[in-house]
Amino acid sequence: MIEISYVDTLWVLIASSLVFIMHLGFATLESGFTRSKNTVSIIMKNLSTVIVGSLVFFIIGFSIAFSGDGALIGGVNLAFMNGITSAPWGDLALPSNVFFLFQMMFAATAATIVSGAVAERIKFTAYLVICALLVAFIYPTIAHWIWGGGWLAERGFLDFAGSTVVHSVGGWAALASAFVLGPRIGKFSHDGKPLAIAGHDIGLATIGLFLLWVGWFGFNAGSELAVNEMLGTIATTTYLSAVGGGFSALLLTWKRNGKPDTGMTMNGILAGLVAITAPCAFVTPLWAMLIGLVAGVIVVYAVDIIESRFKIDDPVGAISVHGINGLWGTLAVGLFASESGLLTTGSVSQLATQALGAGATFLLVFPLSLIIAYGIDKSMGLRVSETIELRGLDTTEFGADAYPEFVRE
Amino acid sequence: MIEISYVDTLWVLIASSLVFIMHLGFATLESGFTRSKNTVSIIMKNLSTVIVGSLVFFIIGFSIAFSGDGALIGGVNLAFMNGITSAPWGDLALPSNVFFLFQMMFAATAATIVSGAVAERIKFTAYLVICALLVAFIYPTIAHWIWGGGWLAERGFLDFAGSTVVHSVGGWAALASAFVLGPRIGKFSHDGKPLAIAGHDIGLATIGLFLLWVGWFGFNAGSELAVNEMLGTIATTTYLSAVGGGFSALLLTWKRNGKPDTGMTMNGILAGLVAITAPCAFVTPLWAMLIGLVAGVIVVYAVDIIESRFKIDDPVGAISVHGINGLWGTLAVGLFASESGLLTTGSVSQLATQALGAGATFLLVFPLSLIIAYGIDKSMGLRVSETIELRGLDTTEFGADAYPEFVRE
Amino acid sequence: MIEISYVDTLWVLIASSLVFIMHLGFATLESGFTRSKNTVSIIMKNLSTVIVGSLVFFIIGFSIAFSGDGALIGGVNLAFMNGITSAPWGDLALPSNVFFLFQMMFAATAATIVSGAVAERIKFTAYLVICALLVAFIYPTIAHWIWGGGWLAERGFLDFAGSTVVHSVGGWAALASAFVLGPRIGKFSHDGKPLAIAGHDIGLATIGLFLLWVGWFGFNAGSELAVNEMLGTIATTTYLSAVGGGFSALLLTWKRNGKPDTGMTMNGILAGLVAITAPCAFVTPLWAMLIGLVAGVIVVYAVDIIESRFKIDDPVGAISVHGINGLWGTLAVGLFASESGLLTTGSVSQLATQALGAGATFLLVFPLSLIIAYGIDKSMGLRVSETIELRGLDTTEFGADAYPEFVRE
Amino acid sequence: MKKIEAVIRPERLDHVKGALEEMGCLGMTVTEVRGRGSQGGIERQWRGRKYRVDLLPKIKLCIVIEEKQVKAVVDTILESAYTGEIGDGKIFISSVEQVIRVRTKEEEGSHNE
Amino acid sequence: MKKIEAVIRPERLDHVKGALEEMGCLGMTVTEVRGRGSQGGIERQWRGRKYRVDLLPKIKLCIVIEEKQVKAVVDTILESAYTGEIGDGKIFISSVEQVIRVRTKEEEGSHNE
Amino acid sequence: MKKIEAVIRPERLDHVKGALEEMGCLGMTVTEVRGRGSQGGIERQWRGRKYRVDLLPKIKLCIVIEEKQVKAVVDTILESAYTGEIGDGKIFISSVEQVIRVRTKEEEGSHNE
Ligand SMILES: Nc1ncnc2c1ncn2[C@@H]1O[C@H](COP(=O)(O)OP(=O)(O)O)[C@@H](O)[C@H]1O
Ligand SMILES: Nc1ncnc2c1ncn2[C@@H]1O[C@H](COP(=O)(O)OP(=O)(O)O)[C@@H](O)[C@H]1O
Ligand SMILES: Nc1ncnc2c1ncn2[C@@H]1O[C@H](COP(=O)(O)OP(=O)(O)O)[C@@H](O)[C@H]1O
Repeated sequence: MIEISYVDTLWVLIASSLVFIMHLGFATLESGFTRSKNTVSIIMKNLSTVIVGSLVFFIIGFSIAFSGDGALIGGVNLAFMNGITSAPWGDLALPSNVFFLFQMMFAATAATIVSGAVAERIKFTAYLVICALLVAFIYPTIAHWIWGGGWLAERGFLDFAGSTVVHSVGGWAALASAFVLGPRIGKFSHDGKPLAIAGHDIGLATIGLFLLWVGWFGFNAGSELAVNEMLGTIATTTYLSAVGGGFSALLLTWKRNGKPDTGMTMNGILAGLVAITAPCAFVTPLWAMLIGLVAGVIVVYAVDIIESRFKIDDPVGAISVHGINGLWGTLAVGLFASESGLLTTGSVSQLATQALGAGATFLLVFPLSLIIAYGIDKSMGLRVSETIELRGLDTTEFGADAYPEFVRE
Repeated sequence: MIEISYVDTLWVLIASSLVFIMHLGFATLESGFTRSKNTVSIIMKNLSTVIVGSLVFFIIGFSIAFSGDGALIGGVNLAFMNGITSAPWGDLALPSNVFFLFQMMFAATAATIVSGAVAERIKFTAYLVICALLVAFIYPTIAHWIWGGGWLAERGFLDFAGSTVVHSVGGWAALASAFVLGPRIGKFSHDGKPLAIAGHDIGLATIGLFLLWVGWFGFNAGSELAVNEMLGTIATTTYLSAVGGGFSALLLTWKRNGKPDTGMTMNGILAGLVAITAPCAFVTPLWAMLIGLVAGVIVVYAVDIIESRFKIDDPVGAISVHGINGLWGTLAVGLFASESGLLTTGSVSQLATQALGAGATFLLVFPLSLIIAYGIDKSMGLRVSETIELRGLDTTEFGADAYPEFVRE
Repeated sequence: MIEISYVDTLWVLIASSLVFIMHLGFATLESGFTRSKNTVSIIMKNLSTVIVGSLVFFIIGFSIAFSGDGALIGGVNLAFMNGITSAPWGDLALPSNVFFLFQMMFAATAATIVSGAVAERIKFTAYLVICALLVAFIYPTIAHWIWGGGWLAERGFLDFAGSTVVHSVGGWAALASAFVLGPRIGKFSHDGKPLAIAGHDIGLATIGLFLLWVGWFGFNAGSELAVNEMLGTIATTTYLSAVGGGFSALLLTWKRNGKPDTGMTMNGILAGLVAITAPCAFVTPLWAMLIGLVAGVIVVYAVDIIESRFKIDDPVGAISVHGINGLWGTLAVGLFASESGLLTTGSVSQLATQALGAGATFLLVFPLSLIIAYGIDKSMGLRVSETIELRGLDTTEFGADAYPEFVRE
Repeated sequence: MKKIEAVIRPERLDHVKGALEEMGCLGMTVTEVRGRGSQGGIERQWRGRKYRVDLLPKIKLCIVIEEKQVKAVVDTILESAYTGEIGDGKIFISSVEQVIRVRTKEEEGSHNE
Repeated sequence: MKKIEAVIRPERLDHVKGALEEMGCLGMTVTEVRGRGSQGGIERQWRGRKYRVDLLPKIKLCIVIEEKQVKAVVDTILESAYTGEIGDGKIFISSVEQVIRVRTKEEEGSHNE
Repeated sequence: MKKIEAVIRPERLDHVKGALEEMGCLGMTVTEVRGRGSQGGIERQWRGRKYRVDLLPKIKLCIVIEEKQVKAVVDTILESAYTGEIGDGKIFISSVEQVIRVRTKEEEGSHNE
C-alpha cells in the first residue's frame, strides 16, 4: 500500500477550502450582477447548491463518478461514503476521504454555474431538482468518463482540472435551462433587440470575482492531488491566463463601446480561468497567456451572440464564460499542449480526441438537461409567474427582502 | 527534544489564518443580521474583540490556559509570551509560538460570540470590559480544564476543537449578558410576544456565513495541531455536519412557515458546525451528518424558545447556535464517538463525563458572566440610553454612519 | 543542484494566494473609504492594477529585479519568464516559477497603494500609465537594490518583507502623484482647513481591512520563502504589531475626538502591519508590539499633518500608512533587531544602513514619480475635469454606476 | 398648472412610464416611497419568524402639467398602473402656481415646450 | 381634501404611525428625506477628523384626508412626534383638489372608505 | 406661506445649499429623486452592452417660506443651480396653508424665527 504523504494531504485539504470559497464567489458575483429584488433568491440557490449538491454527491454522485471501471458509468458501492476512510485512494498518496472532500467541493460548482444563467425567473423548487439531478447523475457520469477511468480517459482525452468536466457541463446545462426558461421580462425589446438589465452592486460582484480567482488556485493546482514540481507551472499558467482574459476583454470592450467596462473585464478574467482549466498543466506560460487573451475575446463576442442571435437570456454570462470557454480550453489542450498539441508537435490526434470528448459531453449534457427542464416545466413548473417575476422572487418565494430596511429605523 | 515538523508548522499557521478570517465572518454575519444604524457599532465590537482579546490573551490568558499543571487554573509564567519561542511546544512537533498564535486566534472567537447576542443595545465600554475579562480569565480557565491538563482533561472529557471550550463558553456568557441587558426596544409586543427585527443586508450575512464555514476547517482540522491521517476525517465530518444542519433547518422552517428562510438556514449550517466541533475527530461521516441534522432542528426550536419562553433577545441567534449546540455537540461525543459512545459501544461513561464537563462549564461561566454583567450595570452602566438605542449606536457612540452618504454626492 | 522542497513549494504557493487576496482587500477598503460615485472607478483601478501590473512584471519587471548582478539594476534575460521553469531558484529549494509567482503578486501591491491616494480625481488612462511604469521599472529597481543582490543588499540593508521595497515605494509614488494631482474639490475649506470627505460603506472597508490583515501572513511569513523555525516568529510579530497599531490608534483617536473611530482604528492596524514588514523576522514579540503601538500613533498624526500642513489630499491615508510607516518599520530594524539593533546591541551601524536605504529609496522614487506625474499632466492629462469630478468618475469615465438601481425594479 | 402625484406599484413603473411617453408626457419626477392604504400590509419572515410590514414599497410619480392635459394624463396612469388588486395606488391632484426652468430661467405655461 | 406633510425624526416613525393607527388614520405615504431647520447640524467623524452634517435624516409623512379630520390628525402627530429637543420637525398643510383611487378609478371624498 | 420645490442636479446641491445659507435661508427638506425632462436620458453600459437610463438622479429641495421671500430664494436657486446644460432642473411654486412646528406646537408665519 502506498504511504500517505502528509504534504499532499495538507495541500488537497487546503485546495478543498479554496474551491469551497468559490461558492461564496459565485453567490456574490451573481448577486452583484442581478437586481436586488432577487438577491435572497440568488443566495438561497447558492446556499442550497452547496447543501443539496453535497448531499446527493455524498449519497450517490461520488460513487457514480469514481467507483468501478465501467466505460460509461461507475457503480454504487461507494454510496454514502461507504468504505471511504483515511486509507490511500488508489495510487494517490492521499487519504480517500481527502480525495472525496475535494471532489465533493468540485461537484457542487458545476450546479452553481447553472444558477447564474437561470437567475431572476426560475422557481426555487425547480432549481433544486435540476441541481440535485446534475450533481447526482450528470456531472458524475462525465467525471467518470474523463477522470474515473471511463471511455474518454482510455482514449487519452486530457482535461486537467475540468474545463469540460466542470465548466462545460455546467455551461451546457445552463444553456438548456435558460433556453427552456426563456428570457426575463424586459430582456428583449419589442423588435427582439437584447437590452441590458443592470445588476445592483458592482462591489459585491468584485468580491465574487476575486474569490473565484483565488479559488481557482485550489481548483487547478489542487487537481494535481499532490505537491510536486508541477504546482508552480499550474498556478502560473492559471494566473497568467486570467490576466490575459481580463486584458483582452478590457481593451476590446473599451474599443467597441468607447469606455472600459467592469462587468465584461470580470467576465474576461473568468473566461481566462475557465479556458486554462483543462490545459493548465500541459502548456507553457506564454501559451497560457495566449489562451487567456483569446478567451477574453471569445467571451465578449459569445455574450453578444447568445443574446442577439439565439435570444437566450443569461444574466451573468455563465454560458459564455463556462460553456463556450470550457470548450475553448478543452480544444486548446489539443493545440498547445507541450507534448501533444497541434501547434507544438504538429500532431492532430490530441486535438481530435479533445473535440470528440467535448462533443460527446455536449451530446450527453445538453439534451439531458433539455429533457429535465421540459419535464419540470410540464410537471411542477419551471418558471415563476409574471407577477412574481415583476415583484421579485425575494418577497414572493422567500417572504424576505435582501435589504429589509426602509428607514434606518 | 522533539524535532519540529515543517508540515505541521505550516498547517497550524494556515489554520490560524483560517480561524482569523472567522472574525471577518462574525463581523459581516452580525452586521448583516442587525440594523444599519448599528453597523459601525457591531464592526467596532468585532475589531476590538480582536485587538483587546488578543492583547489580554498575550498578556495573561495564554498563561492561565496552558502553563502549570493545576487542576483548576494555570500559572502566570508564560505571561507576555515569556519563554514562548520557536522551540517545540511540549510533545508537539510544533514551534511554541505557532501553538501560541493558533490559541490566540481561538481565544478571541469566544468573545466574539457574545458580541452578536448583545448587539444593538450594549455600551461599547461595557462590551470591552466583558470581552477583556472573558478572554483574559474565563475562557482560559475552561481551556485549562479541558485542554491544558486540568481536571476535566484528567477525567477523559473529550472536546476536540471546542464545542464546550469555545462555543458553549461564548454562548453562556452571551446568555448571561443578553439576560441582564434585556431585550431591544420593540423586540416584544405589549403582550410579550416576540417580534422579528429584521437585519439590513442578507448579502453581508452570506459573506459572513461562508467565511465562518471555511474558517471552520482551520478551527477543527487545525485543532489536530499536526498533519496526519486524521485531517481528512475531521474535515469531512465538519463539512457534512454543516450540510446536515443547513438541510434540516431549511426544510423545517420551510415546513413551519410555508417558505424557505435564508437566515435560519444559515443558523442551521452554523449549528451543525458548532455541534461537530467537539466530536469531529471521533465520529464517522454518517454520524456527523446525523449530528448536523439534529443541530439544524435544535437551532430552529431553540431560537424560538429562547425568545418566546425566556423572553431573551438574541439578535443573531448566538445563544442557540453556540451555547445550545455547543452542548449538543459535547453530548454527541458521548453518544456517537466510535470508541466510547453510548450508541456505538453501549458504554455510558463517556456520556456521563461529557455531561459533567458541560455542566461544570455552565456552572462556572454563566454565574460569573451574570456577576460581571450586573457589576458593570451597577457601576459604569451596561446599556445605552433609550434615545441612543432608538437613534442607533453608530451616530451616538461613534459619531459615524456606516453608510454616510445621502446623495451620491 | 538543490532539491525542491515540497513543503516550501506548497507554502509559497499558498502565500501567493494570500498576497493575491490583498488585492481584493485594497479594492474593498478603498471603495468603502471613498464615495459611491467613484466606486466603479476604484474597482477598475484595482482590477487593472492586477492585470496590467502582472503583465508588465511578466514582460520585464521580474527580470529587472532579479536577473544579473548589477549594483543598480538587473538585466533583461528573464523577460517574458524566459528560462523560468520548475527548476530551483538559486539557493532556494523552490521552483523558479513559484518564486516568480510570489514576486508577481508582490509587485502589483506597490501600485495598488498609489490607487488609494489618487482616488476620486485621477484619469483612468493616467493611472494605467503610472501603474505600468511603477511595476515595470521603479519597483523592480528598488527590489533589485534590496532583494536582487544590488548595492543595498551588499551593504547589509535589511527589509525582510518590504516595508521599504513595497510600502515606501508605493507610499512615495502615492505622495508624488497626490501632490501633483492636487486635492479633491471640497477637501479644503476656503481658508485652507482640511475637511472630512466621508466614504460610503464601512462594512466594505471592514472586509478590506480583514482581508489585508490575513493576507499579510502570506506577505511576511511567505517572504521567508521556506517553511522553517522562523515562520512562527514572523507570523506572531506580524500579528502582534497589527494589534498594537490598532490599539494605540483606537485609544488616541478616542482621546483626541471623544469618540472611538473605526476608520482610524483600521488605519492603525494597517500601519502596524506595514511597520512590522521589514523587522518581522528580526525582532521579539514584545518589540513587535511596541513597533505596532508606535505605528498607530504615527499614523494618526501623519494623516493629520499631511492634510493640515502639506495640504495633500490622500483619501484613504495611503501615504501615512504605507509611506511613513514603511519608513518607521525600516528604521525599527535598526533600533530593535535582536542581532544588530541600536537598543538591543548598542551598535548604530544597522540603523545608519537602514536610514541610508530608506533615504536612497525616497530619492529615487519620489522625484521619478513627480516627473512621471508632471509628464502625464502635460501630455495626456492627469486629472479629470471639474464636471467629471463633481458628477463622479463612474458615470463619466466608465458609463456605469456601482449601484445602478434606483427602485428595486 | 396642476401637479399630479401618483403613488403606484414599483413593478408598474416601467409600464406607466412607457404609456406616458407614448402620449407625449415626458417630464416627471419620481420618488421611492413607502405607503399604507387599505392594503393592510404584507407578511415577511426573518430568521424563521414571521412579521408584518405595513409600509410597502411604492413609487411616487410627480408630473406638473397644464390643466387641460390633466385628464389625459390621469387616465393614462389609471390605465397603466391598474392590476385590480389591493395596493394599486392613488392619484392626488393639486395646484402649482409657478413653474420655472432653471436652464432658461423662464417661467413656463406648458410643460412640453 | 387636505394634504398634511409632516417632517419628523426617523426614530419617532413607529410611534407616530402607531398613534395614527389608533385613531383610525391608516392611509399615508412615507419618504426618507434629509432636512435642515433651526437644528444647526450635527458633528460626525471620519478617519479621525470631525465634520459637520447639516442635512439630517428625517422622515416625511404625507397624509391626504378630508378637511374635518385635519385637526385630529395634526394633533396626534404633534403629540406623538414630540421629544422637546431641537429637530422635532414641522407640519405643512395644503390643499388637494382631487383624489383618485387607481384600483376603483373612483374619486374619493373621504380617505377611509 | 409658499412652498418652493426645486429639482436640481445632485452635484449642485452643495453649491445651492451654500448660496441659500448665505442669504439666511436655512430651513429645507431634501429628497433624492429621479427625473426626466427635456434631457432625454443618458447612456450607460452593463457587461458590454449599452443602454439608456431615462430617469436621472436629481435632488429635490423643498423650502417653505413667506411669500415675500419667494423671489429672493428662487433667484438664488436659479443662480446657483445653473450650469446651462440640459438637465439643470425646474422650480415649482405652490401654496401652503399652515405651518406648525412640532417642538413648540405653534403655527408659524415666518420660517426663520
Ligand atoms: N390617505 C392617504 N394619504 C396619503 N397617501 C395615501 C393615502 N391613502 C393611500 N395612500 C398611498 O396610496 C398607496 C396605495 O393605497 P391603497 O389604499 O393600498 O391602494 P388600493 O386603493 O389599491 O387599496 C398607499 O400605499 C399609500 O402610499
Ligand atoms: N422652511 C422649511 N422648509 C422646508 N422644510 C423645513 C423648513 N424648516 C424646517 N423644515 C424641515 O423640518 C425639519 C425639522 O426642523 P427643525 O427646525 O430642525 O425643527 P425644530 O423646530 O424642532 O428645531 C427640518 O429638518 C426640515 O426637514
Ligand atoms: N413636467 C414635469 N413634472 C415634474 N417634474 C419635471 C417636469 N419637467 C421636468 N421635471 C423635473 O425637472 C428635472 C429637470 O428637467 P429638464 O427638462 O431635464 O431640465 P432642463 O430644463 O434643464 O432640460 C427633471 O429631471 C425632472 O425631475
